[in-house]
Amino acid sequence: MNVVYFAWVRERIGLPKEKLSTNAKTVMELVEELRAREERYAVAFSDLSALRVALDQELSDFDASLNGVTEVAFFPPMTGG
Amino acid sequence: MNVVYFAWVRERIGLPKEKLSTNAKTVMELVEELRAREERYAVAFSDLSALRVALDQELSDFDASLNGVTEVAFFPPMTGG
Amino acid sequence: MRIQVQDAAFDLGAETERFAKAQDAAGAVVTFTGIVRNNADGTLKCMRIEHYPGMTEKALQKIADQAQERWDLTDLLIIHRHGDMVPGEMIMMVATASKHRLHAFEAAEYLMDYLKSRAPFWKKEMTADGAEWVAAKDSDEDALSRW
Amino acid sequence: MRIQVQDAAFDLGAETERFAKAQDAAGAVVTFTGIVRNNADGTLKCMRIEHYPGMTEKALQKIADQAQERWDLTDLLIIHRHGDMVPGEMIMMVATASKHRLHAFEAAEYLMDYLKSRAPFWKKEMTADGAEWVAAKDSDEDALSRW
Repeated sequence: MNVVYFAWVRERIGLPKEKLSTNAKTVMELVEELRAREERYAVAFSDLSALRVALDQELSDFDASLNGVTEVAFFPPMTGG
Repeated sequence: MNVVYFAWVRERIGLPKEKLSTNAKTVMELVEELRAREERYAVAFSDLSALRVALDQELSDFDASLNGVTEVAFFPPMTGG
Repeated sequence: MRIQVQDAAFDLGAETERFAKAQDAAGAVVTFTGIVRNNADGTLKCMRIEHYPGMTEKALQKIADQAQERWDLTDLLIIHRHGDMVPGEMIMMVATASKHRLHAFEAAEYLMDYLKSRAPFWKKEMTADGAEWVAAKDSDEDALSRW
Repeated sequence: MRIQVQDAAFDLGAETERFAKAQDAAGAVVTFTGIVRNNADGTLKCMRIEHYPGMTEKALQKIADQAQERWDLTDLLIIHRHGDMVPGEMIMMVATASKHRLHAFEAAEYLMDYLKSRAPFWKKEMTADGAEWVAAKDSDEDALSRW
């Protein structure tokens, strides 16, 4: 599974994307796995209300299933326009 | 007093402006005077709901006073933009 | 603030670019452009716009002043033509600039609503069948009630 | 309909002119332009816009499709830049065309409201004192509730 990070999430984790092998069934389970890996992940994912998630480039929710998903993206609320 | 006409009011009366001597104290009195003059005026002023009036280039009402007014304009509802 | 009433065509692109480039405090620029639209039968030859010289400028100035009082604008522009225009030609434009996009949008809508029903312009459509004055729409008068 | 996501600057005047000239059925064209605004202290050196290639185009297409379903539009245009921009540079523009001015205005506001909070762009401000990510505003999220 490809996991991609943008804006300050990318900066805190220190990389723009990575390939992961995971058994996580939902986004939340993936977040718990990441938090447990290293301090920088724990910091980046400390406040989920400040984060958004997209599954295969569609905005989604933290309780969504990862079934069939190939790309998960984490980023802060968007500030376009 | 200068009286000016625009759009179909101008076309029905047949002239864009005229100088009048009048004792009319209100716009309505002036309208009555004009209606009494000739058929083309009576026709142009037959339905006041289809007309607007400006006094010295400010939108006004048919019951407004003509005291101190030098230019009266009659025209249909505006269609700018 | 600039208000222009003119017979000549205006350059929408150049006016928009110049207006936006002059804004250093605003983050938001909104423009509205009115274009001569053909009628349903496609028979419109020409749109003639008559106006009331003198009153037109005063009425537009008043509408612009009211918009500036009501919204936090850093600049505004109104250009309105009179005379004869063929389908596709631009009749008029307004532009507003503000720090806040909602202010720029609302002020532009306000300018348009008032300009439609309170500035002394009258449109006449010339077709193959003759000429006819465009009737004012009740919906345009009603639009003023929202402000 | 045209949607462009690009690093390069765009020519607001030329884009606006081209868009308006292409309209023969619409009487109303509305544009919105977002410009890099300096901060209160005037210390902004550069605004950097990051985006999510692939998702950005899909998100803008979806927002545009929703606007076209909801309003009677004859055309619409979205251009959004990413990369580095200095104060005064244009970040993005939208343009809408309709027979009805209210449709053109509302659709442009809708595009802007959704683009602000639903298209994957992130702004970072670089000043003499360092760099800071622009926080999303609650008011931008709240703006969506009116549609």
